[in-house]
Formats: sequence, structure tokens, C-alpha cells
Amino acid sequence: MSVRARLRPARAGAGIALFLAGCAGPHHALDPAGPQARHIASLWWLLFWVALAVLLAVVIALLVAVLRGVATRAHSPREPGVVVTMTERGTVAAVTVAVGLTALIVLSLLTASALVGRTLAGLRSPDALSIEVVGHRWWWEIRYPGAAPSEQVTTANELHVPVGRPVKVRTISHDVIHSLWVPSLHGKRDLVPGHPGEIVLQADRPGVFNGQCAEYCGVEHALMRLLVIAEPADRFDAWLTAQRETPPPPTDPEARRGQEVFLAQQCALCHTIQGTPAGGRVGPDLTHVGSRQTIAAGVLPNAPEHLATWMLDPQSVKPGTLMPASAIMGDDMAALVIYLGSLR
Amino acid sequence: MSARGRALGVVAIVATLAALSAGCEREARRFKDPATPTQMSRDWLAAQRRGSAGGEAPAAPNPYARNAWAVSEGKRLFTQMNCTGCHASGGGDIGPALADAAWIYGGRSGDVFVSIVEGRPNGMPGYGGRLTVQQVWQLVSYVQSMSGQLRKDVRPGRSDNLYLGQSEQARRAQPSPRLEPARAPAPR
Amino acid sequence: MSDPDAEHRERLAQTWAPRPGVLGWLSEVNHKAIALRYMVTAMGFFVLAGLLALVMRLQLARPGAHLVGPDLYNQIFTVHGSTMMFLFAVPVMEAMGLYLVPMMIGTRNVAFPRMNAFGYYVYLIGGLFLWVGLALNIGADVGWFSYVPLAGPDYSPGKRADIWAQMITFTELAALVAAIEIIVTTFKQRAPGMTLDRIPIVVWAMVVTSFMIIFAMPAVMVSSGMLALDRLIDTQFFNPAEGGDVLLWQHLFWFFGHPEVYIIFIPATGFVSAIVTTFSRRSVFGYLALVLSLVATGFLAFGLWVHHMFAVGLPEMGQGFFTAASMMIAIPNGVQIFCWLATLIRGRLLFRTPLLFVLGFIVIFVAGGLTGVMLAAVPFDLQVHDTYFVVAHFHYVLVGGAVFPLLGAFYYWLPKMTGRRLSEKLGQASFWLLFVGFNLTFFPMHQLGLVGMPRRIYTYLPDTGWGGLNLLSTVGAFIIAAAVTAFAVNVLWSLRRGAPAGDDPWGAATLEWSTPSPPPTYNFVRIPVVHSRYPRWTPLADPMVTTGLRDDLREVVITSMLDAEPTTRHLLDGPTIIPLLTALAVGVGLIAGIFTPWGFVIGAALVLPCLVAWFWPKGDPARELAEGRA
Amino acid sequence: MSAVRELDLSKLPELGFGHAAGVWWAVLGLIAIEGTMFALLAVSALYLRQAAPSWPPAGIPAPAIGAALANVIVLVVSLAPMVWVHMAARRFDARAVVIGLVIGTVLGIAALVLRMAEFHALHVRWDSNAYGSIGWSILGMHTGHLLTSSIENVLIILVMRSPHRQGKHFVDTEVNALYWYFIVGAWLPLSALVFWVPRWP
Repeated sequence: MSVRARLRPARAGAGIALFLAGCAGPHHALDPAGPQARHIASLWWLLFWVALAVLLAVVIALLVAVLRGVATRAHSPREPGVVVTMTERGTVAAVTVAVGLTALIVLSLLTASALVGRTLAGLRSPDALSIEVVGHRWWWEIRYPGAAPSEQVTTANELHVPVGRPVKVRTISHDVIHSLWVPSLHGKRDLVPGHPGEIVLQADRPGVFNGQCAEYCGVEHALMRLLVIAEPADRFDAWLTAQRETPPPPTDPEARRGQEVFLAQQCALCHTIQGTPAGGRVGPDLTHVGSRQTIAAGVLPNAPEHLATWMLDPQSVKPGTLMPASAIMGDDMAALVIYLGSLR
Repeated sequence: MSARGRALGVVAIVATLAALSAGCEREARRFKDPATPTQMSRDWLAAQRRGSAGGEAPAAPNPYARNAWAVSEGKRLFTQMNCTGCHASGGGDIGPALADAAWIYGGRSGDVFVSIVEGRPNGMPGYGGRLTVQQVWQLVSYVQSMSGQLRKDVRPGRSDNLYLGQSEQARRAQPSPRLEPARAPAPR
Repeated sequence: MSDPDAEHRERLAQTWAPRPGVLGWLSEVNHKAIALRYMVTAMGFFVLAGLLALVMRLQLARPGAHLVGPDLYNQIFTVHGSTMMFLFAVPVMEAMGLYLVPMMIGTRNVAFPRMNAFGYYVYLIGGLFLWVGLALNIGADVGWFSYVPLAGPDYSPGKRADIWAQMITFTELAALVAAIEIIVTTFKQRAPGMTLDRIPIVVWAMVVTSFMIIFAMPAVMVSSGMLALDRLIDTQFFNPAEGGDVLLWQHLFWFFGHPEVYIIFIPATGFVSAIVTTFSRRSVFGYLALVLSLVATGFLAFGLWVHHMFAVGLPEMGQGFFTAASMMIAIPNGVQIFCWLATLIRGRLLFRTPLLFVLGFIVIFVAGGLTGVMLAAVPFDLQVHDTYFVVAHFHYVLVGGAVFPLLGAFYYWLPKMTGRRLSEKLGQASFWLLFVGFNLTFFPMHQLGLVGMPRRIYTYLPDTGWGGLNLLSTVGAFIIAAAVTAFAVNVLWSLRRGAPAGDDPWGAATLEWSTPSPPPTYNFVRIPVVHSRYPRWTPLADPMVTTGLRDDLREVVITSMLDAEPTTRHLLDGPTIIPLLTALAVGVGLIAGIFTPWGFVIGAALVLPCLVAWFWPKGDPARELAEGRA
Repeated sequence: MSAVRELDLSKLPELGFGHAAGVWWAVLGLIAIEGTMFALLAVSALYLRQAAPSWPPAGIPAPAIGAALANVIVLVVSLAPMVWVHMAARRFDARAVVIGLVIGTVLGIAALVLRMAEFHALHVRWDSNAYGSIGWSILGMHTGHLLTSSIENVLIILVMRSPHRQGKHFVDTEVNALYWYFIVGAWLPLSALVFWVPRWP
């Protein structure tokens, strides 16, 4: 069916589309897909079992007290309170042992935590791939620096990484504090204005892993999502080369018309498309938007009807987003959607 | 006693409500504003003008003149739409200064609105097709705040970048800005 | 007994009576009256903030809900957190201190009765300020720790963040006043013979908390002051482009923020010690150990603020230190837990509602403490920081560690305060509802955090699979609401129908129980002389009481700080409206101060005459006696 | 109640100075609070400094120290009359207290005047950069204390001249002196921080 036909239902059902788990893989701190996350998960299990044991010990002691209390319970407040004067050797010994054990446990957990910290710090390698992630309100800009400026790839909300190779992510923010978090790969790294940081990730198996902003960054913090796509090295390289290409001018008339709409309307003020006059740096770079799985920072699947919804009524999808509504109508919108879809 | 306590509380609340009731308007954040159509058509502008005395500027008063959030959105757009490219941060450069009292094409909300939508001769491009009505009003509000026309508690404070002189809220309101057009705009 | 004291008692009643009428009510300076107002106000805010929590739970019960939009949701979670921390937890704990400390150490009023009233009114104004703001859509919306730059002038237009920052100023002012009250009262007005090692642990806890307030609160006043200046007069403290630093805010805020948690928790441990003692019918095990661990906790609490900042990536060395400190604090807390367990095991338990709350507290707090130790481990913290795991953790330590003991304390001391017993049945019902509801609400959040749900999100998409656990937690939230309702009903019911409590319904050991319930304005007919840590559990010894304090003046006995030897007879101030006027003047100044710097000048101009009126000597022969007699 | 022997307090004095007075402890607490605030401001200044490429920032001359030096001297000198007041208060010598306080207050006002010069000596606006912000804040905060304490001095002078003056007012006088010591003492490191530290490489 034609794009135009598909637009109607989408516009009617504006609002967060039910984006069912298709591309989104499991994203668990406890289902690690890389060495960093795996080390942390093992630390978690250690902490968990120790904590469980301690909690059980306390609860048992409490039960003993209660059961014993039930046996020798006081039946009325009138029973006189006893002021114990002599030292209760047994109890003192027991409490001392308990405190000693506590100190011992704390010390060992401290060591474990320090060791894992060391290991994580060691997980870096010279041949690591360097990537820059810039946090914006409320989307992710992702840059793959190249030898020449023309080699640099800029994309959004989709972090492609090669499997089995460490990735050194440089974290940058120019507005508020965001936090990069992909649970199945590693813990968080805050993107702090004035304090560029770095975090080393690595995916050991191919897959699509969800990430999300983890530092409250304003009105749409909740929907600032990110996909990490881990691919075998060859497919990753293929992707990167494809992203470096400047898309050819559209041949299909609909698409050409879409490009005209794009350049005539407000789109070009904020968005960049390589090989066209559109050079806005405010919103995501759309040079290869057609190749992405999602739009609006992981909120909508990248399908024509959702693209239209997003452009016509973004405030219903992400109330407060900085993407303004457009008044592009009917055929123009259809053509624009086709054009954007063609940017692969 | 606690009855009196409650009475006291109620009195306090009512008093404060009265004192702060201005707050509502200043703080409202209308991500979607039914009052401002998305579509910026020539007929819409024409309709606006028919209502206005001078026939030049829309009759509609600036809906955001007292809304701090809209003004700050206007400030963001002012940079992002690269208005700073010509007007600098109000001091003026290629384009005229906006932080002073002088208005070539009039400083009333409607005049500024038209200047942004249709552009002006000698370089000011028209943004009519590229901005929503809401965005234009946000820009109008910010432009007015630059010369201290809006209430102090609505004007933006300093921004998180290099210090370029006093912030809009710190600027002294320009003495009786000449709001009327200096001369009739060149016929288009 | 028709005793010769009757006349004496009569005169005391006259001397310490409040002024009549509404004006008199507003001029009240009696520590019990002020403390009760604190408690009622704080519980009011507790209920309001709880209602906000229910709204949040409803919004999060299913993915993509549209009950509230992001703009409102952000105001709701911010006001919920700020209210619970600044308008409920700290004030209610201090209120308990202001009520109990003078009664437990055997004096007639706090050291500075007028300052006390002033503190309450300032707190009340600050609280109303925040909530009226919310009602007017000027609700703070930058989170209870208001991180810059989000809370700064560039990203928070309008006055929302300013209202938050100024509310801080109000409440910290009140907290500092109460802290000074408690410290000075404890140091100088203890009954003769109450040496340091005879001070009830509750009082020790209040003193330690007060010292923590004195050294922690200035940090947040400085940081919120910088934020207010950045927003009002364009200072550059937090602007990276002009030499400012956004991490400065985090350091200052958490230097306050972490001790804050213990400021809330330490008084609660005091309640626990008191309840454990009374309901085990024996002296607490390890009094010295308990006091020392309180002090140790107080010190350590200042050494771990950075564990809130691991994710910003600080030098590894520093992180190690803060990890160590954060884990070390488990040891003094462990000592306390073990001493309580020992007391319970070696005692003869009296199963009543207060004890139930304490038992529940031990389970929940230990669980929360253990997740706290986990969070101190940097690598693990990086995973769960700012997720629902942390939300679960701090509700376990704050609700489990503070609200459970607080409710236990209410069931324990309300009969003394109101003179009526609460319903035991309803009390136990409220406990079980709260215990079940609490765990149902917050336990699943640990899991949610581990599967990736961040804090402070107004919605989430279905593909995240967080719906089920969130629904569960929402159900639990309503059970908690039921528990709180049961408690409220119980209190209201007891005020009307409750059986008379008598002086000492629990057969407890400390001095407050040797006064009638509710206690007279002057607390004690004759200031007792203390010979033991458990005055009411040890045989009487001479001298039993003091004599010679004038009963026609508001006179109290000042004793030496260490061994409580009587040194002077001191006159306390009586009721006056001036504290209220001063508080109003301060309120006008601070509120005007978010709109213009001149607001502070106006405020100062208004406050000055109040202070003059406050301290100006009035013709009062009784006091002029003091002249030259030192 | 003659049955039990009672502890008779009627012979106790009605006034105590120093740690025998509650208000003395209260002012100690106040000093702890304000001291912590000053300390945190100082730490913030040092924190901003270690993060800054240069302190003061490029293009801003280091502050002039003339006024600062003069003010330090004035404040230190003002300690003398305050000590005198302190001792006079313990003697209940109202006349000496008034004389001392007048001198102390005059010096306080002199310090306030010099303070205006100090603000100018910073060579930077509060809103031009963080260096200026922290400098102005430290000066402003301390000026506030100086001002309130001077007003307090005036009030005590008036109280001392009032017919209803009471013994406790001499205790207040003592703690007021105590607070003045703190304000002077706190300024020495702060002055060094604001006016001398920027001169170090």
C-alpha cells in the first residue's frame, strides 16, 4: 500500500507507538555481553550471596530472640525492668565475634571490589576503536573520527561496534549532564559539561543492546534511548564505509520531490544531509537516516508512518522535544518520507 | 488549638496564593499551544493583519510576553537559527542591534513578528516558511527581552557559555523604546 | 495525695501557663506545644508527599501511561523527594527531640524557648512556599539534588529552581535553630546528677544528630546560595565556560547530602534503643558501645559523600578511600544491631506494637544496609547508580531505618503526649500492613534497577519489559497508604476514645514517665535528682528531688556540662508574638529575594526592628534582681 | 516533703559567665556554623583555582592589596577594645563596656568603609567569571557578618544605657565580644585567600 495510505492511521494514533521487542535485545546488568559487564556481574553475585547470608544470620538471631521471648515473655508492663549490673560474659563474647566477623566481611568485600576495579581499568588496548558520544537534549550524537575530516562519520542514537574489539568511547556534553549506560556492556559514565570523559566498552557477541540516559537531564530524560549494535568486524567495516559515502542525488521522482521539500521547509535549518545544502547542526545528522533502526532516540521504529507522525506531531510522541512540528501536508509529506527512507 | 492551627494554615495559603498567582502564567510550558497554529500561511498572516489598526502588523498580542519558558526557548532558537550570525548577541553586527531602544521597523510585538516572518529589505531573510507560529512568538518574546521590554522575572539569566556582557535579566529596561516604525517599510 | 506541693504546683501552673486566645496560641513558647506543632506539620507533609508518590506509582504502573505528562511528573518527583527529606524526615526527628529531650533530662523547657518558636514558623513558611509553588505550576522540577547545569539559569527558566533553593534556606535555618536548642539544653539543663554516662541514649542520638546538622547543613546553604546567585545575579559558579565547575555543586551538595541520611537515621536508632530497653524489661546491652557507635557513625558520615559521584569518573585512588569509608560505616551500625539483638535475646519480651515496629525495622534496615555496602563497591555502583536499585536501597534505609522506628516511637510516646492509649489491635494491623506493603513496593525495584530501569523517568516503553514489576510495586504502594491510614485513624480514635494512659503505661525507666500524661506545662513539680541511668528501675536514693527553684518565675537549674553539678538558677524567656513576626519578616525577605536582590535588603529592614523588640529590656523587677549578683 | 532530704538550689547564683551560660554555648554553635560556611567558601575557591588554567583568569590583574592590608590591621586593632569590653562585662562595669563598644564600633565602621575599597580592589565583576563570583561572595558574606555584629554593638550600647538593664545583658555583652573575635579571626585566612593567593604563581 502507498505511503500516503499508511500515513492516516499513524497520524490518528499519535502518541508513543507500541514499539515491541524486535530489534531490542535483552538488556540486563546480569546478562553481560562483554568482559566489563561480566566482571561486574560476577562481583554482584559475590555481593549478593554474602548479603543474603548476613541477612539470614540476622533474621535467625531475631527469630531466636522472638521465640525465646515467647517462652519467657513478659505479660504486663507492670513486671519490673531489670538493670543488669554484672558483665554478661557470654553475650559480650558473642557480640564481639559478630562485630569481628562484620569487619572481616567488609574487608574482604572491599578487596573484591578493588580487584574488580583494577581488572576493569586494565581492560584497554592500543588497537581500541575510538568513538565520540555527545549527549544532547534528548538524543545521542555519535562520531567515528576518520583520518581526514571527510572520513568522519556522524550518526545518531545508534552505536555500531565491532565484536571482540575494545571501543574507547569519549563522552562529551555541551548542555546538561547525561549518562551513557548500556547495562549489558558496562556501567555508567556521566557526560559532564566541561569534563570530557572516557569509557572502554567491548561486546563479545553480536547483538543489539539497549542503552538509555541514566542521569536526569530534563523533560524527556525518560525517552533518551540508545541502541548498541555489535557486528562481526567485517560487517562493521562495511557499515562504516557505507556511512562514509555521500548519498547520490535521488533519482526516483518522488524522492527528488522529497529532497526539494526537505530543503525548502524548516528541516535544513537543523539537520545535515551530506551532499546537499542542508547543514544544520542542531538536530541529528540525517545523511544515512534510512539505514537506522529507530527514530526519535529509540522511541519509534524507523518506518514511513512513524517518520510522518514524528515530523507532523513530535510533541505527542515526546512532549517537550526540541523537534518542532511541521505543517508539511499530504503529497509533500509522502515524498519527504520516501526521500528520507532512501538515505541508506 | 489545632483548629486554629488549620485556620492559620488556610490563611497563609490563601495569602501566598494571591501573592504568587502571577506565577502560573510565567511558568506554563506549552509544548503544544493550540493558540498558535503550526501552519504559517500567507492567509493566516493576512487574517492577522486585517484585525490590526495599522494594517501592517498582526493584531494578535504576543501570547508569551509574560512566559519565562517561551522566552528562554526563543533565546535557544536565536542561537540555533544563527540569528547571532548577523545580530551578534544583541549588540548588532551585519544586522542592526537589538539590545537598544531603536526600532527601524517598529518594536511592537506584531512588527517584530512580521520582520521575522517576511524578512526586511537589506538582508533580513523571511523565516515564515521555516518556523512554526509558536517558534516565531518565542523569538519575538526573546527579542523584546533583549532590550529589557519584558518583565525582569521573565527575561533570561546568564547562559552557560562565554561572558558577553550583562544578561538579559540584568539589563536595564530601555527608556521608553520608540516602538513605532521609524519610517514606512520599503514597499515589497 | 493531698501534699504540701499542691500550692507549689498551683503557682508553677500559673507561672508557666501560655497566654490566652489566638494571640496567646501564636505566642506559645512551650517546647511540648511547639514540638507537637512540628510533628503535626511534618506528618501533614508526609501525607502530601505520600499522595504524590501514589500518583507516580499510578503513572509507572504500566508502560506509556498518560496519567501525567513529563513536565508535571518532574515537579511531582522533585517535590516528593524534597518534602520527604527537608519537610518531613529531618523536622519530625527534631520535633521528637524538642519534645523528649527536656523531659528525659528533667528540665522545664528548652534553653531558648523563643528561638524554638521562631524555628518552627520559619520551617512552616518554607514548607508552604514549596507546596504553594507546586499548586501554582511553579513546582521545583530539577530533582531533590538539583544538579547544575540543569538547575542553572540556562536550562531552568522561571522561578521553579529558585523556589527549591529558597525552601532549602528556610528549612536549614529551622534545622540549625533546633540543633542549637537540643545541644545547649542537653549540655546545660540536665537534672542534677545526670552525668554524661547517665544520659538516655535517645538524648545522645539527638545530640549527635544536632552536631551533624551544625556541620552538614552549611554545605547545602552555601551550594544553594551559589545556585540562587547564579540564577539571580548571573554569578558564574557553575558555568564551565567562565571557570565555573558543575562538579563543585555535586561535592558541596553531597557533603551535606550524605550526612543528611544519618541525620535522619541516628535519632531513629535512639528510639529503637529506648523501645528495645523498655520492651525487653531490662537495661540495654552495651550502653557505651551504642553511644560510641553513634558518635563513630556521625564522624564517618562525613567521609563518604563521593560515593554518590562514582559515575562522573574521579581518580581511582580517591574512589578507593570513599569505598572504604562507605563500607566501614557498616561496622558501627553492626555494633548497634548486635547490641539490640543481645538485649532482645537476654530480655523478657513484652510484645506490643512499638516492639513490632522495631523488629520490622531490624529486618528491613539490615537489608537496606547490605545493599548500601554493595553500592559502595565502585564497579557495581556504576551499573546500578541512578537506577531503581538505588531507589529501593534508600527507601529500605530511610523508610525501614527511620519511618518504622518513628511509628514505633509514636506508638510508644503518644500516650505520654496525649494522655490516651492507642488501640493495640489497630496498631498491630497497621504494622503488618506497612511491613507487607513496604516490601511489596520496594523489593521489586532492586530487580527493576538490575534490568536497566533508570530513576526519574516519567514513562517507559513496553519493549523494556518493566511493566509487571512496576504494577506489583504500585499495588504495594496502596497497601502502604492503607497502613498510614490505619495509623492516622488509630491516633484520631485514641484522642477521643482512647483509655487514659496513666503516668507510665509501659513501666519504662526514664524520667519522662515520672510526669503525668499529658505532662503539665512545667513538666516536673520538683526537678528530680538522678542517681542512675535508669532512674525508675533503680531503688530511690536521697536526695530524691531539688528544692529552691522559684515557682513564681520561669526558673530552671543550670548544671555543669560533664557531671551535672548545679551551678546557677537561670530565667527562661516567656511567651511572646515576636518570634512569629520575625519569622514572617524573614519569610518576606527570602521570598522577595528570589525576584530581586533587594528582597534581602527589605528582609533585613523588616527583621531588624523585630530583633530590637526581641532583645530590648523591659521593665521587669524580678529580672533586675540579677543585677550585680554573680 | 521533708521526709526525703532535698537538694536545695535556692543558694545558687542567678548568673554565670563563660561556659556556665547557655548563651555562651549557643554562640559557640553559631560560630561553628558560620565557620563551616566560611571554610566551605574557602574550599570552593581553592577547588575552582586548581581547576583554572590561571588564577586570576587571563586578562584580569591580581587584586590590589592596599585596602586589604589596612582592613586587616583595623580589624586586629579592634580586638583590643573588645577584650576590654569582655573583661568589663564580667565586672558588670557598664560605663567601661560602653566606652569599649563605642571604640569597637567605630573601628567596625572603618572596616566597612575599607571593605568598599576592597571590593573595587578585586578588579573584577561578580558576574564576569567564577573567580570574580567567589571573590565577591567571600567578601560579601564577611561584610554581612561585620555589619550585623556592628549593629549588635550599637544595640548593646543602647541597652547598657537603658534603666532596665539587667545582669544577663552583661553575659550577652561577653558573648558578643566572643563573636567579634570570631569575625576578626575568620577574616585573616579569608583575606589571605582573596588578596594574596592570586598573587602566587
